[in-house]
Amino acid sequence: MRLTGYFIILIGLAGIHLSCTNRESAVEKATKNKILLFGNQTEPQDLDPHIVTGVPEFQIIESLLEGLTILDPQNLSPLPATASSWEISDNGLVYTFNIRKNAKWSNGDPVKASDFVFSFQRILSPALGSEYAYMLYCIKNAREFNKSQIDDFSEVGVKAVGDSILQIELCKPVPYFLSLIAHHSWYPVHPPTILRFGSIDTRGSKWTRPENFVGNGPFILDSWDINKIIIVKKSGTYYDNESVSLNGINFYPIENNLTEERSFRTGQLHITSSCPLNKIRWYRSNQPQNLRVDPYLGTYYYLVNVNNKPLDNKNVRKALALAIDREALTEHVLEGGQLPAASFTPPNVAGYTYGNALSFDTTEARKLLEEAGYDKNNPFPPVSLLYNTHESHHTIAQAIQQMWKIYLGIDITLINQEWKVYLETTQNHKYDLARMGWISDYNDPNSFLDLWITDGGNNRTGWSNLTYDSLVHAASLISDKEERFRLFSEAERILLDELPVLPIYFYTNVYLIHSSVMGWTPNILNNHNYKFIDLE
Amino acid sequence: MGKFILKRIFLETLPSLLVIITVTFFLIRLAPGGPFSSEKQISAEVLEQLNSHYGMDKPLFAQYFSYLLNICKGDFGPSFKYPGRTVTELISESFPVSLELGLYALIFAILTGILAGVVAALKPGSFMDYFTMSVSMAGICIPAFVLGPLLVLVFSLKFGWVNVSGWNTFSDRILPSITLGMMYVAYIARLTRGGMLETMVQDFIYTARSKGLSETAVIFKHALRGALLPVISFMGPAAAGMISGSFVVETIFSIPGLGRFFVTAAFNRDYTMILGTVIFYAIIIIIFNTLVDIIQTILNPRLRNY
Amino acid sequence: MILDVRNISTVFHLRRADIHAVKDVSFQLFKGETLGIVGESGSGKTVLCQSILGLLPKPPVKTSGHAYFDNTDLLDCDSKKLRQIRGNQISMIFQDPSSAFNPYLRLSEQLIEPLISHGYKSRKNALEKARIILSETKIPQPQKRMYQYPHEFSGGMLQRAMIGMALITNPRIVIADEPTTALDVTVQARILQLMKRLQNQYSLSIIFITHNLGIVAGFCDRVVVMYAGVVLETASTADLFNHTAHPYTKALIKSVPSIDNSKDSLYMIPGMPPDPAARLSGCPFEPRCRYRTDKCLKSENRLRETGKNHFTSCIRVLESELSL
Amino acid sequence: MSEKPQDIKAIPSGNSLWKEGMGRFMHNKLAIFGSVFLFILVLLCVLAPLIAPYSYETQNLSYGSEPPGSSHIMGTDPLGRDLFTRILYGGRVSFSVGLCATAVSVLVGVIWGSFAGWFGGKIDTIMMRMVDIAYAFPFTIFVIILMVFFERSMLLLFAAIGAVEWLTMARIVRAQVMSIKHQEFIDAARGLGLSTHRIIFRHILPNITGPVIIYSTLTIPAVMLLEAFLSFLGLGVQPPASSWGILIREGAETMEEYPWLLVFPGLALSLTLFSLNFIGDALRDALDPRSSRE
Repeated sequence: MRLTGYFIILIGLAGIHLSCTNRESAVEKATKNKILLFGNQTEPQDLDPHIVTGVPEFQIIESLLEGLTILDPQNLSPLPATASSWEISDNGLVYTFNIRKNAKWSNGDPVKASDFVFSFQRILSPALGSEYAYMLYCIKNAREFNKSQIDDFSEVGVKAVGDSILQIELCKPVPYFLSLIAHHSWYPVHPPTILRFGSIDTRGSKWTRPENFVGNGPFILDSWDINKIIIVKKSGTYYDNESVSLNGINFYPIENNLTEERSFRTGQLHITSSCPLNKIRWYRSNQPQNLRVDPYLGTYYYLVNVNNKPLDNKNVRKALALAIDREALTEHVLEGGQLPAASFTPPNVAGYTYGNALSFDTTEARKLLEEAGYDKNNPFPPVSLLYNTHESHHTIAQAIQQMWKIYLGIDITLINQEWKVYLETTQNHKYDLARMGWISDYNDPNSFLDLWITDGGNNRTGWSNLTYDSLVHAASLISDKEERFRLFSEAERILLDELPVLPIYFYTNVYLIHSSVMGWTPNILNNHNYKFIDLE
Repeated sequence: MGKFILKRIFLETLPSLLVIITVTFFLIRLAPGGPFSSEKQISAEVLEQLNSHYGMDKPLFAQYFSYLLNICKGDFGPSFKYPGRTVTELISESFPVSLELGLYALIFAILTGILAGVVAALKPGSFMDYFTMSVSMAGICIPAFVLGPLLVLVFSLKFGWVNVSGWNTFSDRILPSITLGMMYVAYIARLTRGGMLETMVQDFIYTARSKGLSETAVIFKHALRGALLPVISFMGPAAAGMISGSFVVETIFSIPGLGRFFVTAAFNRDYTMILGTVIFYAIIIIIFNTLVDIIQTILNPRLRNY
Repeated sequence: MILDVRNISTVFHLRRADIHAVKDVSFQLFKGETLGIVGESGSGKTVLCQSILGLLPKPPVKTSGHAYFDNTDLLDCDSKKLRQIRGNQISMIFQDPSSAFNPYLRLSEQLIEPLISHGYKSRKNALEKARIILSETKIPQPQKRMYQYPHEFSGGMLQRAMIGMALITNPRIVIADEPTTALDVTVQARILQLMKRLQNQYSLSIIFITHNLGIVAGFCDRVVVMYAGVVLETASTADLFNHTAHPYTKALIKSVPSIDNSKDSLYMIPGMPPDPAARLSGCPFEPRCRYRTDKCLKSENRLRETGKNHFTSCIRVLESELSL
Repeated sequence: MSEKPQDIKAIPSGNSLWKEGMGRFMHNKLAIFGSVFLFILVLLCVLAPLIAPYSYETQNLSYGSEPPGSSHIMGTDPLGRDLFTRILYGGRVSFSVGLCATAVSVLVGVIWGSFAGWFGGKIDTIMMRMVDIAYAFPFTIFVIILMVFFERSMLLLFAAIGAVEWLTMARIVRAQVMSIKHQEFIDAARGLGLSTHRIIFRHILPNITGPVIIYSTLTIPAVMLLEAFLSFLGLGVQPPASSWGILIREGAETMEEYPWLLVFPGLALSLTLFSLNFIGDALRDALDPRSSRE
């Protein structure tokens, strides 16, 4: 028994020793040194703006590099950044940017217009295999170059006139072009650094390592420990250094959202990337000032495979849509402040709002089902709902399964597949209904409506409607806002009448933020340039 | 002994590794969805470029042999998910963390497990027996993904003794190693107790007592050696499992270990990473199993005569 | 007198029943003497000696009575004191050598253990003493064989090592629990001869437990006859054989096969040894005794002297109704 | 021999080890408690459709995550489904998975281990290296592939779990067999000319029941929790059905806000484990010939 006695005394001692080391929380210390502690969800694939696609990568790159324009956190309108000013030709096809004189790279080199030409050529070069190259297809001949139909980059509508003038010629007018180029696919890279570690289109080169990275953003890359931490420090060469109040940012790749929330609660993080569903209710009642529920430019919907019986019948699709109690879902199940989706595009996308097309009407839904010929003696054939393995999809699918069972009396089976298997199944149209979500990259209805044009890359429903295609195509050619929005709403009316997709709710970005963080204004693109952030 | 180890390495380990690599290489190709399939549809040209960059466009057998060749050169290929990093780099940077965590957990599990097993075996059927056994069995029925957060709730959030997550100071090591080790405590305690009960009734225990040895000497010098045989053969794979990291513990405490890659590599269809981690784990398993066999022959001389 | 055992009784409290293995046994052991304890298997002779040394696990076993070993009572001194005596002053030799040694430890390690645990400081000297004791017990190349493992020894060799181990701390008493039963006859003789020589050399007193009367005759000075946990007769070896004072001893002697009387069938004691759980009154041998009368039923089988330090518990002999 | 056949029957058959073992098993209070508790639990789960107060899938969104109260004795989960009912239905899955997968792992592990241990030399090396290979196998990918190529069925679940769990059992059995192989009674059996098969199953296996029983009673809960990981991957149970493993995993997510979602399924699993271990201990004491000397 002596042994266990020693054991207990040992633990007691360790406990006392640890508890008496009282220290101010990490957040208080960091706030004093103006270092932002940022929960960044996962380990970034890479820090090369032309290769990465995810949000965690973008959050870091945004501090290291800066494009021609940045977005105003309040209204997401484009602000001058590396380009101090610009002129647009009358036909809206040619944009001329004046590069800021005092814009410098972190190694002191001045930022030249040719750097941008080099960068656009890099992301468009086929060998790099960039998944976001299509963002630049609005430039003349960019698509052809990227599909290696032409291989001389000089034919692409990008020209550097001297060191400080950059001219971009588009193949069609793009009203939202100035906010489009704030996307990281348009970011410049430092040509000498790229060429030091390989050719212009070498993928996965070592240039993004802390010791090699050269950027033109407000911060420089200080250290990168895999799955542990990424530290950026304030850059000395940034042209607008005075207005940058942060001294540095620590990015923590904490994958488990429960761990992230706990770290926040013990003062180890200023901001988290998300908030676990079940904690929202607690924060809403106990610490409302730390909880943020910002609208987010994205829609959660179910894909419908219009070729499979019985879903090929429009009435059936409509019945299914009307039998979903979206209020109950968002209020009781999700509790994340999400808005029930009565249309496909979220409200107020750059001023465009479609209005409510879908309501919760079970009698109408049952009537439609009967019209489609399904009732007691002709039972509804088996239909499956596919979703990928994730906590909230799991809950939502079961709730909707139950709603369709009670309100329409139909039984659907739920199939839960691992992420990549799920993607493969949807791409090969081997499903009846499938969960899908779309978060827009830029603030324009086009990003939502051009998804469903006939054999569009992301149109996995097999649905095709020529009038819809022509309307969306026409809207993309016109620069006048009212006319474009009229065409878009006409197209969305067709979409919501045919219902190849069943919109469920509009995303919200729910996260936790410490009261000492200033200037983190909410916006639907979740875009927060670190220049405007401060710590009290 | 040396001959035994050399024989084990050349005659047995290399063929096993070859079999593992071959089976895994072709098996992962069966899993649907490739490393590049993502939510946003990729254009055919881009996909084609990516495949050629990673040599995926060559016929499967050609890829297989070039992969084998590269391994002999020590190059395990670039990771698909983290283009800027090679597999060797990812493993070599995250393995030391898992090794350290695994060792702490191993020590914790062995000490607590054997102590609990011995204490329980001393007075079978007494309160002490059931108390130690139920506490050690808690490790089995409270899985890591419950025990971890529970410990955090008590020791970090309530008492504030240690951080919730991270891997910097020594105090960050305590909770994760207890969580990782706790499950094995149950196995070790139960097996030790079983072994002790069987050995304590042997004749040589009476001889030892008749020699005037103190009870603790009888237990730890004589009884324990025989009792630990089943435990040791269990410890081989268990230790290998702990050392190579655990996905659950590392995600709960956000520890930059290797365990995480075993599962995420599979989810990302990061072929080179899967192969890298499988080979790495195979080597660890074979090392530990060899170690266990050696320890068993040391402990049990009767096994030595083959 | 070196060991004085007074009315020891040991009870096993088991789930099914309480088993009285030893019932109120007393005997004395004199310096340099070899005392034989004889009885069929299950007569409690081994339990008796184990109780004296306190080797039986406490909870199920309860021992009462006294065992004075140079004025300390072994039965109620604290375990620390008892441990100093065990292996140092009194050591034991067990019956089956192959299972009495720890199969996982080298012989050398087990030999020097009694020395080390009783405060012998240097390991090197202890190993040297072990080598000497092994050579004395006639084990060839002790220096090499010492470092081998028990399973590499033959039964006889192991028993020699066992004896060596018992004597390494030159104890004053050695309790040998049927040391030769597991060995074949030729080795048996040599082992007994070796024990005799070592006894004289170290002036040991030996308690020799056996069921073989032949060995008793040739080796022991005095004998205690036990049956069903009770001592029936104590006498010097000569008195025991020549004028036996108990029917059971008489029957035992008759059942020893000897070459000279070539009667064809062997004499067998009728009946079965009693069930240890049954509480017996009167003489335990009564059910199987040829000379039993109802008097035997009531006898409280207390040992009383019938000749010069020759004791018996048979009432009929004591009241000289019976002469064997 | 003069005795007529029926006399042989008259002689009372020896108190066979099995009968004596069962006798001792009955005496062990805890083992009785364990087996009675398990029996009740299994009975409850089997009779779930009859006795469950609610259906395991009817949701009541407005009553999400209610604490245990009068209407729902064990509270409700976030979708407003009765937890007590889900534990009963979940028990059916978990018990079948636990018992069958463990049976597979014990069967294969014991046979594999004993043959490897018995033959030694080349055969042992080959068999043990195959075990090493199986250890290193990437289990997650294996499960995903299984899921895609075969229909989603419970058998598949057992196969997946069974294919992983028998490895350590084989190692333990091999070590035990090798240490027992040298004892006299095995040489005696060999002397009688018994076939290897007979020696292993009649003589060796009964003597290594200790670690085997202990390890298998511990495998059952481990297998139940492994099933939760497989269901998470989509291989195991499809919603709205569930199992203890899934309930515990979901309960762990909301440990602070709705503790009862974790406590009740956790309790079910731990009590099952404890009673299994009590039964395992009693069984080992009953079957182990050596301990009958007591």
